[in-house]
Amino acid sequence: MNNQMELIKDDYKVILEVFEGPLDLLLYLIKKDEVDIYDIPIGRVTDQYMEYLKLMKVLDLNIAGDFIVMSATLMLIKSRMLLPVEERPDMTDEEEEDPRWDLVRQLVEYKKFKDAADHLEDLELHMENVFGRESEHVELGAPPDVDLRDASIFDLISSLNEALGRVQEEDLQEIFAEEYTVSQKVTYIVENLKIAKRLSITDLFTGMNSRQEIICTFLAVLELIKLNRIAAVQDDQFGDIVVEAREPEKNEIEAPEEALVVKGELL
Amino acid sequence: MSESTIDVLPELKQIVGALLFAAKEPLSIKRMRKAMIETGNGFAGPYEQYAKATDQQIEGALEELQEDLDKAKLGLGVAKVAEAYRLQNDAACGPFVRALLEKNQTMRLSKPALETLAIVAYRQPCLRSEIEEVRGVSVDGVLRKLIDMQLVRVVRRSELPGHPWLFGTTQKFLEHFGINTIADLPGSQELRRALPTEGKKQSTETFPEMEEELGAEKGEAEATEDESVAALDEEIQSDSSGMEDEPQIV
Amino acid sequence: MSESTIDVLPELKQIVGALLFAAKEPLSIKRMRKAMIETGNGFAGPYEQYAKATDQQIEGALEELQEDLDKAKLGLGVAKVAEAYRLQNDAACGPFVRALLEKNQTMRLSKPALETLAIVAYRQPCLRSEIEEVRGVSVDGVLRKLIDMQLVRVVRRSELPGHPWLFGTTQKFLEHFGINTIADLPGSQELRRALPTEGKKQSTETFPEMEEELGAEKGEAEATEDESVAALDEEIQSDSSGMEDEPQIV
Repeated sequence: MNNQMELIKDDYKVILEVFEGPLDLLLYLIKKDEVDIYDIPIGRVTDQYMEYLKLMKVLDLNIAGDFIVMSATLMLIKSRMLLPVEERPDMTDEEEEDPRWDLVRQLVEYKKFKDAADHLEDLELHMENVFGRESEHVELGAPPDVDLRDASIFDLISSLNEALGRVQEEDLQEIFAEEYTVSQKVTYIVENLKIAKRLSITDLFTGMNSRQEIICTFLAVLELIKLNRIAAVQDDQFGDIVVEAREPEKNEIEAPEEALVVKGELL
Repeated sequence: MSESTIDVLPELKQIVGALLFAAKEPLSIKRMRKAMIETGNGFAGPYEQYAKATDQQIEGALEELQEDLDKAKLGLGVAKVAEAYRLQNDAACGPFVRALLEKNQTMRLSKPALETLAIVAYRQPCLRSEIEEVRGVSVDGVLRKLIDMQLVRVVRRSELPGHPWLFGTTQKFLEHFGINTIADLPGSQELRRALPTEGKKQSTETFPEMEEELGAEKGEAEATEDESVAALDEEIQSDSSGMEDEPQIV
Repeated sequence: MSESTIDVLPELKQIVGALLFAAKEPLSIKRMRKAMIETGNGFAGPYEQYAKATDQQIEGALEELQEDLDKAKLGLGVAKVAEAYRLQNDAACGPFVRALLEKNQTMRLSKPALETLAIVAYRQPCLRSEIEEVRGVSVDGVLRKLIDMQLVRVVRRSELPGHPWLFGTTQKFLEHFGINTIADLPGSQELRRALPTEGKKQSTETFPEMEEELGAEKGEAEATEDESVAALDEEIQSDSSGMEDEPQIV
């Protein structure tokens, strides 16, 4: 696995800023598994967290140190949970001293602000249609950066994780035998999007039996998102992610209605 | 300004409608009252009645205007944003206006930006470290961009070691989201929390309280009722400079 | 996002009202029809009906709007100017509008504020400590107010220990003092000191460049209009020259 990582790094480097933090990832995992936030199965969540973190490292995403700190916290909680109740340090009240409590509190608080942010988003959407006199409109300026409409980086990683899960662990010889590159896959995706317009990520991985090929394909998707050539869209929560070509192509002119509807995201 | 050529004197509602229409930014009731006082004094005669219009009467006229606009379905409405009033088009007509103005590509804030904003909005004035505590990730870049966009501003330095900056939201923030006051945001009681360190001080300086304070001050000023335009000016200035404690300009 | 967030479809009268309200200049019926065609085609579904609106229907909606406005006495009316329509305030309210607009909220800056501004202008991006070095006093309060007044902004953090903020002037600063660029300030060569590390970076982030970028985008958007609209455009011809909305970034 290590060799594989090196291979990819040398080949192509996608640095996508991850603004989402470890709390986002935890909430994502909790929501995905539909577990109770007040009774987190810490072992399972920790394993999943580590799995995502590993993938993010493989992908060379620009992840903050906070992710590492959180993994340590999770491990600590997990180990404390394994201790019999009477052996836990600083024990006074069973309810209060659940090792998970601080984390739960933090998550619940963060969730509240996420909801508040959703409310702001609704307001923003509404205000988009509201103009003052002489089109006085609050302008934020700056062109869109990266278009990750609806789909978060964790959704993307989740799809990669699934694809990798379907493939057998391969021995190293096989990895070196096959020569997949990210640039090759970039071309592959761009060509395919000319025909299909929309491609589901799952379909993109279909028929790929090599972990390296899957990872290269995934990195190509990230690269194209970063270059603003494609957008990742997710229609249902935790549904399949679809990539589609973004506007600027010259041959897209016949669809002005698209322009009305395509929105950029800031930051 | 001497005599007028106008035969029929307009109602307050009409004046308020015309003022909102002509203004380039949201108008406070005081700004409108000032225009009425100046006109009343300038034209004298029957116009003097306008100089005596009270804030309550103007507010009543605004309500009437709003009701009439809603009823008549003219595509317009009155909104209260950042404690001031403005005319705006009905959201339902927005797509057409956007087509006219060619504003199809609208910028939207990303989730991390919205979350950061939400924390600043509820917790202001707050430190960068407080935002990071809630979000669990560094917010340096996001915060800088929000400041560049003038959605967040530096309020002042805290008294903590190193005197880090305290951040708050701006007038533009309220305008961008069409919010009247921070207190109107849902769950603001719950999400706002006193800080242990700066707690005492902060609790007198969060927005709703400050507004109350300002309101109280204003109340006093009105009680003394110095109707001179200069006095109004001072009030308008202190209003428009935002949540400033000192009414003087720099 | 092809679905709209709007539940109730607006009447033609509302649309026409909203369009006149938001427009920067009088609108011809053709301009309004174009906006309806674009929106109708863009949103499709029930919106398609708007693409079929005729000149006669739009004219009818304008008449209705005018009648309703007259009846409701809202201080506004529709006027036909050179074959185009615009909203305007009732003449009877004119004196009040003039009183409102005549008073330009002038900013009077104090001497310390002007000095601080001058230092920021010449030395930007600069640290608070640099300003204090020149002025010999703490500038914390003054600086904060200048930021509130949007004459000074936080540019970014410096790379020095503690990462203190770097300050610079804003677009509004240029507008307020009627300056074209910072380089136009007298003696700027002499007073500005070369910033070897920081200077380079900043020059790629100046606003004119961003505006150019935005301008380029708009050009593309215009090119994507479909035939029928293009035909309408030709008819509208001279109008569209004044249509550009300057991106207002500060």
